[in-house]
Amino acid sequence: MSTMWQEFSKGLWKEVPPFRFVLGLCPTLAVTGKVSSALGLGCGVIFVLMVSNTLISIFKNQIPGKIRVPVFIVIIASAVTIVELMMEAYFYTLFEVLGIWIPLIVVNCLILGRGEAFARKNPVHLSVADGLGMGVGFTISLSVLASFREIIGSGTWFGLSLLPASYIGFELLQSPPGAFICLGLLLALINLISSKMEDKKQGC
Amino acid sequence: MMSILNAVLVMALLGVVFSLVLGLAAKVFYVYVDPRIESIADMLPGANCGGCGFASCSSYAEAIINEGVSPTRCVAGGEDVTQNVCSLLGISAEAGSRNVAQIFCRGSRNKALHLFDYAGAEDCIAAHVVTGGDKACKYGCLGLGTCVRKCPFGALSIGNDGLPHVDIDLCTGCGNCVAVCPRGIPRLVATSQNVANLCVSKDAGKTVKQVCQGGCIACAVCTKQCPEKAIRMQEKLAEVDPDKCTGDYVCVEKCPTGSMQKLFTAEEEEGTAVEVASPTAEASQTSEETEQDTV
Amino acid sequence: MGDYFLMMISAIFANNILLIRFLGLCPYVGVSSNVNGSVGMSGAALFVNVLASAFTWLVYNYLLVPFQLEYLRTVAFILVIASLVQLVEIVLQKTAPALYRALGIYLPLITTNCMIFGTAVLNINQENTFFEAVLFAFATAVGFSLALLILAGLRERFAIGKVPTMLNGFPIALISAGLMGLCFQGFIGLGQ
Amino acid sequence: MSLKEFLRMVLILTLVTGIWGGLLSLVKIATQDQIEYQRIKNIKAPALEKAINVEYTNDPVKARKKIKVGTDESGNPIRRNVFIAKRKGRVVAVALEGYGTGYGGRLGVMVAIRPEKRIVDGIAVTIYSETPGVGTKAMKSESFMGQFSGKRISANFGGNRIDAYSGATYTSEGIMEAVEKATQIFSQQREKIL
Repeated sequence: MSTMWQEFSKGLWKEVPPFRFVLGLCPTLAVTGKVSSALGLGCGVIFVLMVSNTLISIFKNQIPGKIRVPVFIVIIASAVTIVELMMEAYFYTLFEVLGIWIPLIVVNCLILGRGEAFARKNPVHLSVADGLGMGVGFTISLSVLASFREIIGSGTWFGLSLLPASYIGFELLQSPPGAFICLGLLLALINLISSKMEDKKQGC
Repeated sequence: MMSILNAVLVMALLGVVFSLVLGLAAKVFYVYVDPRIESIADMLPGANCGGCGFASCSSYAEAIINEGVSPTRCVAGGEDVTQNVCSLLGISAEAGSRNVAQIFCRGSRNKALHLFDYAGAEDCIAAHVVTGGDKACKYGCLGLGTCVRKCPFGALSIGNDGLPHVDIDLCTGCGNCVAVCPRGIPRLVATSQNVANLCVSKDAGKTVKQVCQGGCIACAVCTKQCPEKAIRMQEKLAEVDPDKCTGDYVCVEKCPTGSMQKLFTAEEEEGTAVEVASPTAEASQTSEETEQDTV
Repeated sequence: MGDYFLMMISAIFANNILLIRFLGLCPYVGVSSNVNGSVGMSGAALFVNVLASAFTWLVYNYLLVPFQLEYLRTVAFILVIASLVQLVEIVLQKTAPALYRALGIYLPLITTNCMIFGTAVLNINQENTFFEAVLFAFATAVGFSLALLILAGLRERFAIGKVPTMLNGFPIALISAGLMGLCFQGFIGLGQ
Repeated sequence: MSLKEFLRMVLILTLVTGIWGGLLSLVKIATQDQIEYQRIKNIKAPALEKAINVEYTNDPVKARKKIKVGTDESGNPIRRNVFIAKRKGRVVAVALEGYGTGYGGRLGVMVAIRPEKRIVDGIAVTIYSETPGVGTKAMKSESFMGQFSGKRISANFGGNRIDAYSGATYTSEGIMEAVEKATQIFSQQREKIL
């Protein structure tokens, strides 16, 4: 149980994607204009990551090495299609907002990366924990970035106005180039915090 | 029902077609790859860290087989991997001599003539391109440590004399420093080699004498004194043929500037032993600090 | 003719696949640390992008649409792309060893390059004809190479300059990409 | 690679793709009604709300019917959605789309009809490619669009007096054409719709 917890929790800070591992950047930048869409895509990624990690881990010994990548990718693509159909049926507005980014979950390097690096070599229960941890970490990261962009960019959070109406949104952060700059600054902040934390450790 | 069948059939069709095409292509376009390459690639850690000097583990594996590169270069894998690869190749890990980097410049702070205090970017490539460095010698080491930063193994360090020094126990001979240096100061030398002319200046002897006390002035004394005739002059530099050299060190004794040096001996005459930094060095250091403060 | 030209300009600049559409970022950050690597990546991406767009267009319009299986698009496309990349790798190794050595290590990276898949999906969403699809794929890949090469040039400079430690590495690369994106956005008036 | 290994590879990839194809089609079948509902609702609901003026209590998108309105060149039936608004279980209005040709191309108009009175309840434009500021002005004009409400449905619907919106004659005619076509479909298929 404790190892499962370890595998789960490493996705939350120690190896949190996309900040620590710069993996799965494209959606990180594209859907973080609003917190609601970031959260929606994050849930999709959690589901796909769990399904793919579980199945890859179960069938790891049956799949011949030569067609490993095609088989993995078909499994991932199918899970993505399920998400796509479900979202279209039950969360249509979210589906419209996310658009092309739902099928693009399939090429999120994070998912194939976890399959190749973790699920292929570990038992099922650990792979599930790893998938869940990485997925949750990814979702949280996305939401944090989206919160910055939405609050500063348009003064709202989850569509609720947070700042007084006189606040004119800093629109750069809502535009594509602003996404790069915001992520860059956020990564710098994380670097700063990590190095400060290490300084403290040495001081003790 | 029909739609389920359609879906199954179409997807299965795609599966069959692609696996057939891939399978056939693998046969038709079969290229003989030494099976040892694949087994070595499997043994290597697969981290693609670049520590060996190759882009990926598989390209290193290829180089071991095809180009006869030493199998001892993988740092990430450590001893175990080296042992495994060596046993696969049927050679012992210790056998023969290996290549390590050596610094072919003796223009230390107190030997080389400095023209000005350099306070630009801390990078040899930048200094080489922009000002040509602070030394009067335009061939010598710039001493800004680009090779040190490039070394994946921490085998290089800048000594008090302002020159890089190689820790041959840590050096794997990966050649990263050789590739990065804009002046070709580090070179790979076999550990079996006895002596080397540690200067790369192609200037005439008179010029060299003016700009550096440690350089090769092309006096050709060594070529005449060498009993084996293992040294000859090439482009104003004495060059040692390691195959002919027997190691009686006549050249080292006779060299007027000390540019001809014994290699791989404990007493590194000048090297790290210089404790007191020369005034110029201090001046350049302080000027750097003030520059950083104002920026 | 003019329409095709505008489409290319728009795909290369105003709707640059990397900086405005955010597709293909992983290799963008990964291989852009030196110019040589990005030249190799650009070549491989250009080659595979055009091929993959052509193939996925054919599969979609002649296999999925007649059987009303449009919803299997994602699975079919990714299968096509993964197999195609592997096929290109095998064929190149035999027929053009020099090219293989130059592009080889970048090919596996391309399987999960969202640019390739994204271009294929965009072709379907925009209801492009076959010719338009190939042209669009070409222009997209050119835009990708352009952004990649410029950033690689910038990053080679950063390696020399004095960057604050907390910004070193990815943060500075991302911020400069953002500034580049602002410049590319200036071309928006051209594409319309 | 031996033949056995090769066959195994082909078999596994085929099995994987085939099984997933089947599974996905099951998911598709399970969700397709809901997806169709969502799609129609998303596209048509705003126009429906505008077109139906009488009060209703149900969800007209849910209570839709598909009716055959003709055949295309290759003989396949063309079907169209008819949305049915009810109050207390009684049908108060039906809405269906008619198409006409405006200045810029095809025009789609959602026409709501009150079946018991045989009059038009209201109309709303669904698709258009008219000139912004000219043709679109007609669509937004209350006085032009409002004229249709209350007009009787008869074989000769075109005989009703409708004033074209000045400056946007083609758009006005296109909208009139679309409304007329929709009422024709209603008249012909009245039994099937109700």
